[in-house]
Amino acid sequence: MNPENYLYLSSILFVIGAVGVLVRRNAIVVFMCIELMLNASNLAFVSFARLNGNIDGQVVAFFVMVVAAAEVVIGLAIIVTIFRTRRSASVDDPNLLKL
Amino acid sequence: MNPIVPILFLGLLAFGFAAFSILAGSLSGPKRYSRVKLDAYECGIEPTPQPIGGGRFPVKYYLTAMLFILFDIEIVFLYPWAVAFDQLAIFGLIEMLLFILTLGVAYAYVWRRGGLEWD
Amino acid sequence: MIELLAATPQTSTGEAVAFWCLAPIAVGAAVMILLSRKAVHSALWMATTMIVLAVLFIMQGGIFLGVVQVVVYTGAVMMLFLFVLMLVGVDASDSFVETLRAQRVAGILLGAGFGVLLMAAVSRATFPEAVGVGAANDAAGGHVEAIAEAIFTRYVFTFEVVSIVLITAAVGAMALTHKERLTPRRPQPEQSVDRIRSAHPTPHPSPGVYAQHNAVDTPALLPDGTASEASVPDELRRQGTVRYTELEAANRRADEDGERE
Amino acid sequence: MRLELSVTDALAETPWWLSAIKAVVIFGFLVVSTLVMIWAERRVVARMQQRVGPNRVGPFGLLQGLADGIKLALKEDIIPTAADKAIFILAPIISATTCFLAFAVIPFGPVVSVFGQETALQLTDFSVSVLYVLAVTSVGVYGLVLAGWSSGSTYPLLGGLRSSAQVISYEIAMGLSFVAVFLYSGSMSTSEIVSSQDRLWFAIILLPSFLIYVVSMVGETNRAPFDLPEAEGELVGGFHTEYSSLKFALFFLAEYINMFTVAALATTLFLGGWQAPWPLGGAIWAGANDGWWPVLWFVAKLWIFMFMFIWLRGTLPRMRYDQFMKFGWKVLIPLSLLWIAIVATVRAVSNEASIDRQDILIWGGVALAVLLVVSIVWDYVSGRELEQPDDIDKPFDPFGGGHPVPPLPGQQAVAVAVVASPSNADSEVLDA
Repeated sequence: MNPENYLYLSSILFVIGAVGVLVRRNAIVVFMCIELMLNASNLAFVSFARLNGNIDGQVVAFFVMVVAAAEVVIGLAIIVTIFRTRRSASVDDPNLLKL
Repeated sequence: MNPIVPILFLGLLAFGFAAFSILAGSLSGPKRYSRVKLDAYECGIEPTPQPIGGGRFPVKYYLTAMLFILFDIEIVFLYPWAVAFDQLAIFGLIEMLLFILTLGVAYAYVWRRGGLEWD
Repeated sequence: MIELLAATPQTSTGEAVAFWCLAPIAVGAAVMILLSRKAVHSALWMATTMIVLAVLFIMQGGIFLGVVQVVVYTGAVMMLFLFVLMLVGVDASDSFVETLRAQRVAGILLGAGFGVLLMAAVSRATFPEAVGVGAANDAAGGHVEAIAEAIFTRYVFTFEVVSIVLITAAVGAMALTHKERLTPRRPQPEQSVDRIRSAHPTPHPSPGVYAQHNAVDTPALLPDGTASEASVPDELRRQGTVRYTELEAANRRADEDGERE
Repeated sequence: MRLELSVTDALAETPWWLSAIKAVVIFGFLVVSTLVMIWAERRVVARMQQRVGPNRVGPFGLLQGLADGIKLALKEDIIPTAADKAIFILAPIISATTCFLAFAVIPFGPVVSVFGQETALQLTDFSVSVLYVLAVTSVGVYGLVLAGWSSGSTYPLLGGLRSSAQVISYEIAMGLSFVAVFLYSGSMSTSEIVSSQDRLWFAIILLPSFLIYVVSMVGETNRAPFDLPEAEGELVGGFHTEYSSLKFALFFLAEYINMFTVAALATTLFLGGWQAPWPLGGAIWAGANDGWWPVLWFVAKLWIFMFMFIWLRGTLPRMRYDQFMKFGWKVLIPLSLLWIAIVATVRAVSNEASIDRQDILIWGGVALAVLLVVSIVWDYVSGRELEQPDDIDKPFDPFGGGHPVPPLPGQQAVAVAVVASPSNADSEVLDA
């Protein structure tokens, strides 16, 4: 089996995440699709680390994971604030947050 | 790859046991339907139909989960540092103390603002 | 060209079998994230994709990264998603009115085109012989030591910046969601003294006395048939979800019309 | 005759069928231990309350666990209408599967020859096995949250959220208490941690880490003083209110096996895993750490922790939710971070300037003594008197605040004239 298949798998997952962001309306599900895209890029990093034989790929994937976790914290805080003020977590209402 | 395979054996065994017992549970045992029995259990009185969470949003769970992520990341950084401590020596020590201190600032801020209080 | 073909790197058959089992599961779970109606279902499909990806990392030699993916991502980030979903978005189902005309079809087409472009690029690129991470590991004396040595010597600056990113995440989350307490928090002994001193130390009359139901939101009826206010928790009264009898509801509407004139 | 193969090589050479047998043996060991634990807990708690406990089913009531299992199997399996059927069934499966997985990396004994094949008494081991256990427990929390949510009504939802918030809070303290162990053992694989403890157990040199771990162990499994979310008085049954028949039995099983997992982790990381206790291993009996004996030491230590769980449940009252969450966040975490910093600095200094441990301990002791003396002098100098209850000097008023109250210690009971007319009884008596 050619190790490049991992790269094809990661690009398919990335595309599914991108389509999810475009199609879904619930803000939390859109946010999950962004996480899926980040995971797909992590898979690509690890595959490159294996192809080139040095460990930096895995370390970068490690940092991507950490920063994505911090990003989820803030993203969900914003969604929670929108829900508390507007009672709906749909994607069309964030413009109501503007004062 | 092969240290992972034995875990698969135990996992399949446990999953099989759990799935079998759920199947057995639903087959064995009486089947007497009654509408009241299928209502939610609220200490014996009739359940009050309420929106889940009653509209009020207890934000304390979100803050706890958020802090859990923060400290989980700190743990995941501490483990490789602790394992390779002897190679990293003093430079690694100062680095990690700085990391713990900076995260201590975040922890102190949340503590001071009352994010840790449960009422 | 021949040199390229001859040198296509091959991996062990065990890994090939595992890959061809796991890849369809990952893609299937990812598609199910998009298709599932309830948000908590798509969160669970997301957790399955992450665990399958963790196994793929482990197969590629990244044991530490695979386990960290399960601990940090599936264990903590997805837990935060589930907490917020359970308290917020469970019933916020999708509204089917599309603000943009034919947004769904356009989104899918755009995604498919981008995918074809991406995979063409991957197939055109030539990759070195898959050496695997073993050499780098042994140089530093073990897998975890190699990652530690990389993080704490070559990526020192990134490591310190990560702690600052985490501070901003904590401060941001606190600023957005934390509500200061308006009234001072009264400790337990003080509350019990106030309750004894209040005119009503005993609990409220239980709902449903003489009423048809004994649910919490059904007020007890006084001997003259009117509902007794004290028997319903004031939170329900504030929400207005108290189930009055028809007679009682009619009287209340009559009183309100009376007040309005 | 210590076999010369190291654990990792022995494990690498183990044929697949031997691993399968090991997995079945571990599964059987856990299920049987759960049945014995159910019986032991009810008997010991009964003995603590001066009663007998189950002794009808089988000799000394030993089959009580089995009887409970069969009873639960024969009960009707109810799925409430408001429940989300798919996840309602999935939650117990997640809980019951993940609790077994953590035992894959726990070492029961050294390298031993089984059926003529040399293998370690351990299912598997890799370089990040303790982090793997942490990963499995954090996936196990899904079972709690999903059970709470999928039951439909708000009581189980809040019960599930509360117990999972508690589990994740104590998981941090548990994770931080491992760091000092990795610092000393230099690796995360359980077999190396056990072999690095052959001279000195980590519970002795890293006592604060051990104490923090023991406390977070109880908090992590929702047991004893920290079991408010499942308390009868609170949210009825917490997240498993709506479960019946064997699904409830699976949650029951998962809770007990989680207790075994955290206890096994404590023995492996802090009490020297399968190694014989100090006098036995080295001096008196050379063969104590070879062959099959170590399994006996391991199970003995495991059951010491199990008795501790039972003892806590038998004696301590239940803490309020905000009290033990405050304890988890504001006491355990800063303490363990501080302890990690101290251990790291001491080790780095002793590695660098080659001062051996004696001097550091002496200097540490002197510093503590000075601190103690200063605090005593400070108390004496500032002359803080005992707080006096403020209303001790007021005259005794039997109807304090409109409710008859006995006199406080140190107050005299004033003889009160019996008042005839009830109407102005309060005002008259107050003036007297």
